[in-house]
Amino acid sequence: MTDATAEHVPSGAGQGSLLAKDARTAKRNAAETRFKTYGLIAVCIGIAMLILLMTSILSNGLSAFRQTTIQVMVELPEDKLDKSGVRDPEVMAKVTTFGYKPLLRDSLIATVATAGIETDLDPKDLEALVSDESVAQLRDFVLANPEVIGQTIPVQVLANGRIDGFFKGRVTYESAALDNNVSPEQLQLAEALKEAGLLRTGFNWGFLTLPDGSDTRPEAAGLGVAILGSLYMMLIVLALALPIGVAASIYLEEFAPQNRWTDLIEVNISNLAAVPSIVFGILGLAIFINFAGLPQSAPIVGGLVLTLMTLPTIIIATRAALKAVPPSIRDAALGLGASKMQSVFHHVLPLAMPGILTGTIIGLAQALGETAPLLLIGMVAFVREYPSGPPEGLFDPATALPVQVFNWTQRSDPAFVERASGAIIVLLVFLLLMNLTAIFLRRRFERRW
Amino acid sequence: MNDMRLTERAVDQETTKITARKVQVYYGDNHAIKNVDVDIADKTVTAFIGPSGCGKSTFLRCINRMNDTISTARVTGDILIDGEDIYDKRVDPVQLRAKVGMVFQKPNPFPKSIYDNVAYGPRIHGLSSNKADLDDIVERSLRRAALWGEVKDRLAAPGTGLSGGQQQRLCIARAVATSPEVLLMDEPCSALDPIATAQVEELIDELRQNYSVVIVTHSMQQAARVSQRTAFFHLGHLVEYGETGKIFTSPEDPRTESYISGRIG
Amino acid sequence: MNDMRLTERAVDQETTKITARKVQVYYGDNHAIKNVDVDIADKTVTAFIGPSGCGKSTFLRCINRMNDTISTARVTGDILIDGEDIYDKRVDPVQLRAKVGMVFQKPNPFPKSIYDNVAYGPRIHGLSSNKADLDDIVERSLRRAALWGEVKDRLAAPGTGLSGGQQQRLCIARAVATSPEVLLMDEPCSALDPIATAQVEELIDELRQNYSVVIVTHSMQQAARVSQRTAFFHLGHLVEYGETGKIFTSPEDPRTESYISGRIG
Amino acid sequence: AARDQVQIAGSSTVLPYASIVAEAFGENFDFPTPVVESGGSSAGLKRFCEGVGENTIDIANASRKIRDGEIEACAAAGVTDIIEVRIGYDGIVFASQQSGPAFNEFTPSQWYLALAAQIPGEDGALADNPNTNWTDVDAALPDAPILAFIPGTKHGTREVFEEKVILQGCEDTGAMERMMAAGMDEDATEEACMSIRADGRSVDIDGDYTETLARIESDANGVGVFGLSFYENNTDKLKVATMGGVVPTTESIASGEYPVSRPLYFYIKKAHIAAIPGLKEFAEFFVSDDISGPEGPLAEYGLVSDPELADTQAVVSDETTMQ
Amino acid sequence: MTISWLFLILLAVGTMAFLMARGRALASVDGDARNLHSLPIYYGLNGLLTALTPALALLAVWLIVQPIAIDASVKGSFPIGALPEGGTLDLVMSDVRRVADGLDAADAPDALSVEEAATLLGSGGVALGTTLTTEVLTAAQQYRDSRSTMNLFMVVAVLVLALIGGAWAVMRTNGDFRARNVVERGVLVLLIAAASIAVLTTLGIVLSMIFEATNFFRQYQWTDFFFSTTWKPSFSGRGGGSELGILPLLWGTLYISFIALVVAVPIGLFAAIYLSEYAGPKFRSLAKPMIEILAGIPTIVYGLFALVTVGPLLRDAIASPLGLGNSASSVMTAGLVMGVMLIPFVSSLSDDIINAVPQAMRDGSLGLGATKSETIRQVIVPAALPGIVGAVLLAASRAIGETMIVVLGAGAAARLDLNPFEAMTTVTVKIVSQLTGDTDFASPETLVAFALGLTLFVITLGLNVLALYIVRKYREQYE
Ligand SMILES: Nc1ncnc2c1ncn2[C@@H]1O[C@H](COP(=O)(O)OP(=O)(O)OP(=O)(O)O)[C@@H](O)[C@H]1O
Ligand SMILES: Nc1ncnc2c1ncn2[C@@H]1O[C@H](COP(=O)(O)OP(=O)(O)OP(=O)(O)O)[C@@H](O)[C@H]1O
Ligand SMILES: [Mg+2]
Ligand SMILES: [Mg+2]
Ligand SMILES: O=P([O-])([O-])[O-]
Repeated sequence: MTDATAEHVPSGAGQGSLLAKDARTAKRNAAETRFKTYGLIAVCIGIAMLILLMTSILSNGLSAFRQTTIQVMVELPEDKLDKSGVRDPEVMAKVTTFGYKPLLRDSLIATVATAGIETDLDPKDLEALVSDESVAQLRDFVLANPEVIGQTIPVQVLANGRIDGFFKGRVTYESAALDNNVSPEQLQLAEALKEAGLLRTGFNWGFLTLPDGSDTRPEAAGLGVAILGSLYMMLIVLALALPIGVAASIYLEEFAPQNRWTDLIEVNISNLAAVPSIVFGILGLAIFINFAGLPQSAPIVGGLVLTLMTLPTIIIATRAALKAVPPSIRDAALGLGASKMQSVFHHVLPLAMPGILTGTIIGLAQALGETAPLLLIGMVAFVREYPSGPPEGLFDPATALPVQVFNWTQRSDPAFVERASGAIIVLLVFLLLMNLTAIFLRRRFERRW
Repeated sequence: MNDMRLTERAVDQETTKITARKVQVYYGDNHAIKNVDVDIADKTVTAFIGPSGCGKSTFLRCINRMNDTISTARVTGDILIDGEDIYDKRVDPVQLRAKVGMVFQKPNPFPKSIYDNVAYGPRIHGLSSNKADLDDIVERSLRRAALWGEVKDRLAAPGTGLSGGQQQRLCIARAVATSPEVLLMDEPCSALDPIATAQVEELIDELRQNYSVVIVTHSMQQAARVSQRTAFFHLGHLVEYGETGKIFTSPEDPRTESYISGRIG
Repeated sequence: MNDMRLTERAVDQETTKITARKVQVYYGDNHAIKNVDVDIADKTVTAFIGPSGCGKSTFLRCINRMNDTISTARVTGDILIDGEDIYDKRVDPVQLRAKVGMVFQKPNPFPKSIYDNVAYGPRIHGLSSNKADLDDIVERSLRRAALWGEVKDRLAAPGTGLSGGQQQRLCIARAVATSPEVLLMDEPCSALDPIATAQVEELIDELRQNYSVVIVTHSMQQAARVSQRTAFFHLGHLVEYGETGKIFTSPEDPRTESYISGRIG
Repeated sequence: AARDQVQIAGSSTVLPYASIVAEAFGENFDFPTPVVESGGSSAGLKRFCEGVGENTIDIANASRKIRDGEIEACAAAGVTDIIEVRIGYDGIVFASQQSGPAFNEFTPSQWYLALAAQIPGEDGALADNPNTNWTDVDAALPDAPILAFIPGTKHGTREVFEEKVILQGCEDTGAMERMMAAGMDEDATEEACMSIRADGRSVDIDGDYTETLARIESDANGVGVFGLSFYENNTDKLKVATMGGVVPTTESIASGEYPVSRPLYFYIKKAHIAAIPGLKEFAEFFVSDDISGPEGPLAEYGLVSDPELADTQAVVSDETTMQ
Repeated sequence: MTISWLFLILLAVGTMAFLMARGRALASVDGDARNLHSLPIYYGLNGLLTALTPALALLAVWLIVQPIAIDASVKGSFPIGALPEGGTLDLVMSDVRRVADGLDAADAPDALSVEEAATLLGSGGVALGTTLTTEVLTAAQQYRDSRSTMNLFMVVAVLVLALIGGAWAVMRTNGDFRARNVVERGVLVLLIAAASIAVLTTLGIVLSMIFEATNFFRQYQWTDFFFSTTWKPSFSGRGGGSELGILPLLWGTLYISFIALVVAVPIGLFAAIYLSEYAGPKFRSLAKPMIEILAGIPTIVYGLFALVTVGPLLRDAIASPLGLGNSASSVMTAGLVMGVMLIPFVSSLSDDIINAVPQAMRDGSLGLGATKSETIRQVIVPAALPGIVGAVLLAASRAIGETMIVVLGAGAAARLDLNPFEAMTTVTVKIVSQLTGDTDFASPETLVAFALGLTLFVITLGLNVLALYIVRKYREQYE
């Protein structure tokens, strides 16, 4: 192709036919394909890992959203529950759950007999079919409706965790044979109850609304308090960390004089990200509880601690995004007589928005899933009272979703494993809902120039 | 330095708008502007000419302190506008830049709509009281920059999706929309065809009625057509400055002479 | 369309390098290039002229498929180089672009040193076997782009710290360093002073000995000086195409006529 | 506003019992359900000793007795009147995978020989523990490599394990005697006895029993150390071994027959009783026969009920502080 | 409630100041905004800020100081003799406060007798620690009195300040007033305040650790801490004998973080490149958030995944056959799993930064005949370097600070070993376990956590300085 007459004809880059690839092009193309494939593989690894983890979470946890209940005809004799007969709530409250226990047991025996089911289980084993929670349920119901005393009423009570597990496949006849807490006979009875229509498995609203239950009542443990606690904390984190983080980054990136001081601050902030999260708990305990006198176990303190923990992430992401905006954009605005503040807020910040939102997404994800710092400020706890509405509720004791996961994975009853996985699902849904706005906004702000 | 100092005797009947004294600019170690003294008159067009890399843009950016944004740049000497030292501590560069508008050498539209690009200046300076007013300013500015016809149907399209010359005119429209007292234009017609160039030159001439315009150009013809004064820069020195006619017909410095005579443009 | 099709008879003694047939380009709904047919000869300089926004850059970018990078751009029709359809599936745009180099309208130096900017192409194409070789290529390219003198002492300084015209020449140097067969230059002299312009024009003339050069320019004089063929674009149409002399002296289309006669440049 | 719920922190071993009681307390009283935190005995006592006042905890749970140093620190912060309440005992058991090798009987000596870092020879000179298989330790044991999952040093259980099993084994095998005979002083001997090998045959678990269980499930040869109540809840997955021939049950532990157990406590700030509603009621409820007695829910869950519960009840109702 | 009301009134005053200042500015130039120095909104904002900032600051200070002051005064007049046995004044105050709150329900709270008050509180569901005494009731009433007087003062003071501020701003307003500069200075102060929070946090962390760390070094030889290669804490209950060398922990930290980054950085970076440069917008907008979920999965899930799945897999498939050990928990397990968690830290942030590199850079390179991958490697990634390094640092930081995955994946054994299939542990894990562990809290075994934290802090500081230096050195700033 090349003309030999020319004085200098370098062996140019792209000579020869376009359709025939020379060796070098073929090599470069191969490199290109390889590079692109690496990228695709990387994305696929990410997604595959996600799918793998999600599958294991879902397969373990979806069953937490179903719950087995037993319908018992409960006889409520007046002589046991209100001897005086005046229905004075204070007097009636004197009968504790321990007083209700025999009632429920007798009613259960009667119910089984009425349904025509033969069983040679002794009363104690029979009673173990239902949750310990049911007596409390029953007592609350009676105290709220004193008129039912003396009647026999149908009550829907929670089945014991192992019976529940049997209908979810977690407990089998084989495992029950080895298990001190449930016997194959009990399982047989449960099956019979199911056939009789007295036992059914339905959607588990209680999982989302009930407070935590103690170690003996996995079937009654719910996420109500934890969801509220996490919600409160995330509101605080979002309301504080995002504006403070963005403001700090703007100052450091756009306004601060570039000197050793700002270098120090910059290094410091990246370093804060490497501080183990439990250290933020130490700090929170010292500042917010011991010094400022805020209450223990309260979402306000948790929120503040998580804010401090999230700040570095948001600042690092925001600064990187601000740095990436080309200076020519700033020049254009300044040249029109915009102040620095205006050029930043009108032009630079919108262009940096995708990065800021990514930082927020990742920061919030981290804050939502963090337990260690909450350990020291009293939020890794067993809390059964719901916090009240904001703002007062921010000062009431509460837990958080990751705390619930953490606590439940440590309990001995295997039924809590299922609950913990269910809590993780709730946490992820929570995270997804929280991030949806950010993801949507990020798509809107993304543009190339 | 043996530069010619023509400035002193050049200004008599006009008032001086911008005065520069002993201006030096360094980019790190690179001494880009060397000891420049110049007086730019009000209501005139001043052209800066000189070979590429001689410091025209640098000097232009000194006049509205855009060099402040380059961390390596360091400016010494005095520049006065209407007798006020613009490098004085009390001077707000923002106010200065509102007064001294600029069209950059490389078109840099905002990644926003064409309308918003032009409306941005009037908005931040509060030049319009309502939407109709603003529409009016935008249309007038685009018309003055000879762009209206091409973009009137796509005002909402992004300014970055325009052709090179269109972007350049958009930046001109954006700058005139704020009605600055001094307009610095760094090669405003470099990407324009002759007709558009003529229209922009017309605009410059019109602006001269009220404002002072400084224009950097490589086209000697253009300098001759639009400017009353011409300054010739060479390797950071202001070699010669005076009436445009005089500079082009009888330059005093041999360097000017040789630059002019190499005319090709 | 009633465009003149001068192309057919224009080419006889020379071999055709680039053939375009029924090329249409759309940016979303915006029909930017309308049914353009053109044959560009080998070892000639072809100038594209036309008012700003008429589609010169767009068409130029079609020739090395740079439009592929604009997500809204859509190209139809055929463009053949050496008889091969460059939009063919089997064609690798990378190989194409190595063969068809480009200097963009807005100088876009990499944020790297001046040396690395120029060495970038030779490096990726493996044009040098050792450091000395590469140094040689860099120096020769910078010399050809008339930039060597200004930057020889600061080769390690970032290319983005150059003046506008210097950046433009850097981009020219960068493009010639890879010795493409076809060189597309989008207003390569827009930011250059007359002397530098003359040097670049000399370069173009020299390149013509071996390669084919397509240059977009707004300066009719420049087109007349450097090109053998000229194509006049208007509103996306190729209005007239032929020998440069002919186009400038006796244009056939009234639009060409009026564009030429409005000569001001 | 003033705090109106009882605030408890401390031992993770006591946590399940405390939360069972808190739950029942909330159900049966008008007081709000107490908040129970875990985090470990020491962390709980540290919080406990931070001072008196509303933003400090009322009760600290502990799986060991409060130490003198801690009492001093408490006093320094103004926490002087402390009521100590012993709620019962925790048994520590040795269990392995249901389908794994037949680890059914252990003695302290076997554990000492299996896990000690160094074992003295006949002359009393220490040498690295050569045993790698349980049969090296005792031919009667199953043929399986030694792999023990024991509590990490952050757990109170570890201390009990070291003192009641390893040290005991050291004594039983006569290793202690030999070391003393070779001229080591008492402290050094104990130290040498209880130093656990670090070559991977003994794995420290810093997490909880659930982690031990998970590790055993993924390794059939593993033997783990568990709390009794944890084992009771997972009898379908674990099989327990006897220690010195005694089967661990609440009864055998209560009678003192089964050697590896420890008392569990909680500590109350007396000063808070007047200020925190429900604090005393909670404490009384906790030690009541209904709850902590041998038939109560705590015993059902695995707590070894205290034979001297009546004394404890008196301590609580009289608010008797420690001396 | 008063606070919320006060807040609303303040907001109203602020709005008024806004409108009046803006109106006055416009009036001063006869309604022609063009003659103003700044945009009208800046005059308004100046009014708003001048009215609200001092008032809100006062309110905040007042709200902090008032309870302390009232407590002190009520305490001062509480008869010491009336203290319950063993109680302290502080604790009685909580009863007083509870009673004071409960009395809200009464019609004439000041005239109640002890019995009436007790019934009222009982029916109102206010739980008391002890039975109500006259002293407590009197104190509660006194408490209520001073509280309401103080509240009144507060409302008046805050409102007056707001009005003065607003009025001053309005008075000051005229066409030449540099409202924008003033407002921007105000905003700048806010920005600086935000930046100082980050700095103060650092300060707080260092301070909260340095005190206890000093205590530690008083009880334990620093040379042993820094140079000993054994980590073997024992129980302080048994007295001494602990060996607390940081080296094995540091080694574990670096080793595990290194493996995690070896996994996360290439995968994350390639994913970012693929998403920003190759993937279509649809795929990208789906895949990016999906990968981000990986950052939100609680670490305990990763830990269990490592423990139950990855650990045994690595042991059976690699370690055992190669004779590299039989441990299911290993540095490799923890590192791999942690790497997965860190992928989104690298990928998402880098993706945004890469996306922000101007198209002209890509065009310049592609136009020279570079392939996309050459463009990416040689032009785009260097231009995006500061952001990418930031993302990697963030990932590294997370790796260093992570506990759960290490505990479950790598075990708790402190060991200096090169074999990646052996169990090891990290500084962070030991900080957590020593801090929450069952050792005496004044003993070196617990205090070592603070020394570990401080050392880790200094080391990561060093790494960050290094990173900053690298970025400075290789940064390529586009225009
Ligand atoms: N990225 C883009 N998106 C949308 N429209 C575009 C884009 N680039 C160019 N256009 C439009 O296409 C038309 C042709 O543009 P082109 O850049 O080819 O003009 P040109 O002839 O090079 O003009 P100039 O001389 O001003 O550079 C113009 O109307 C322009 O606004
Ligand atoms: N940001 C910068 N950093 C370092 N040096 C610079 C920078 N900008 C310009 N220079 C150098 O300063 C000198 C003057 O540059 P300037 O941009 O003022 O030239 P100019 O006269 O505008 O040239 P042109 O006509 O090519 O635009 C040149 O040598 C240039 O390389
Ligand atoms: Mg310039
Ligand atoms: Mg163009
Ligand atoms: O939590 P502990 O019971 O191990 O102290």
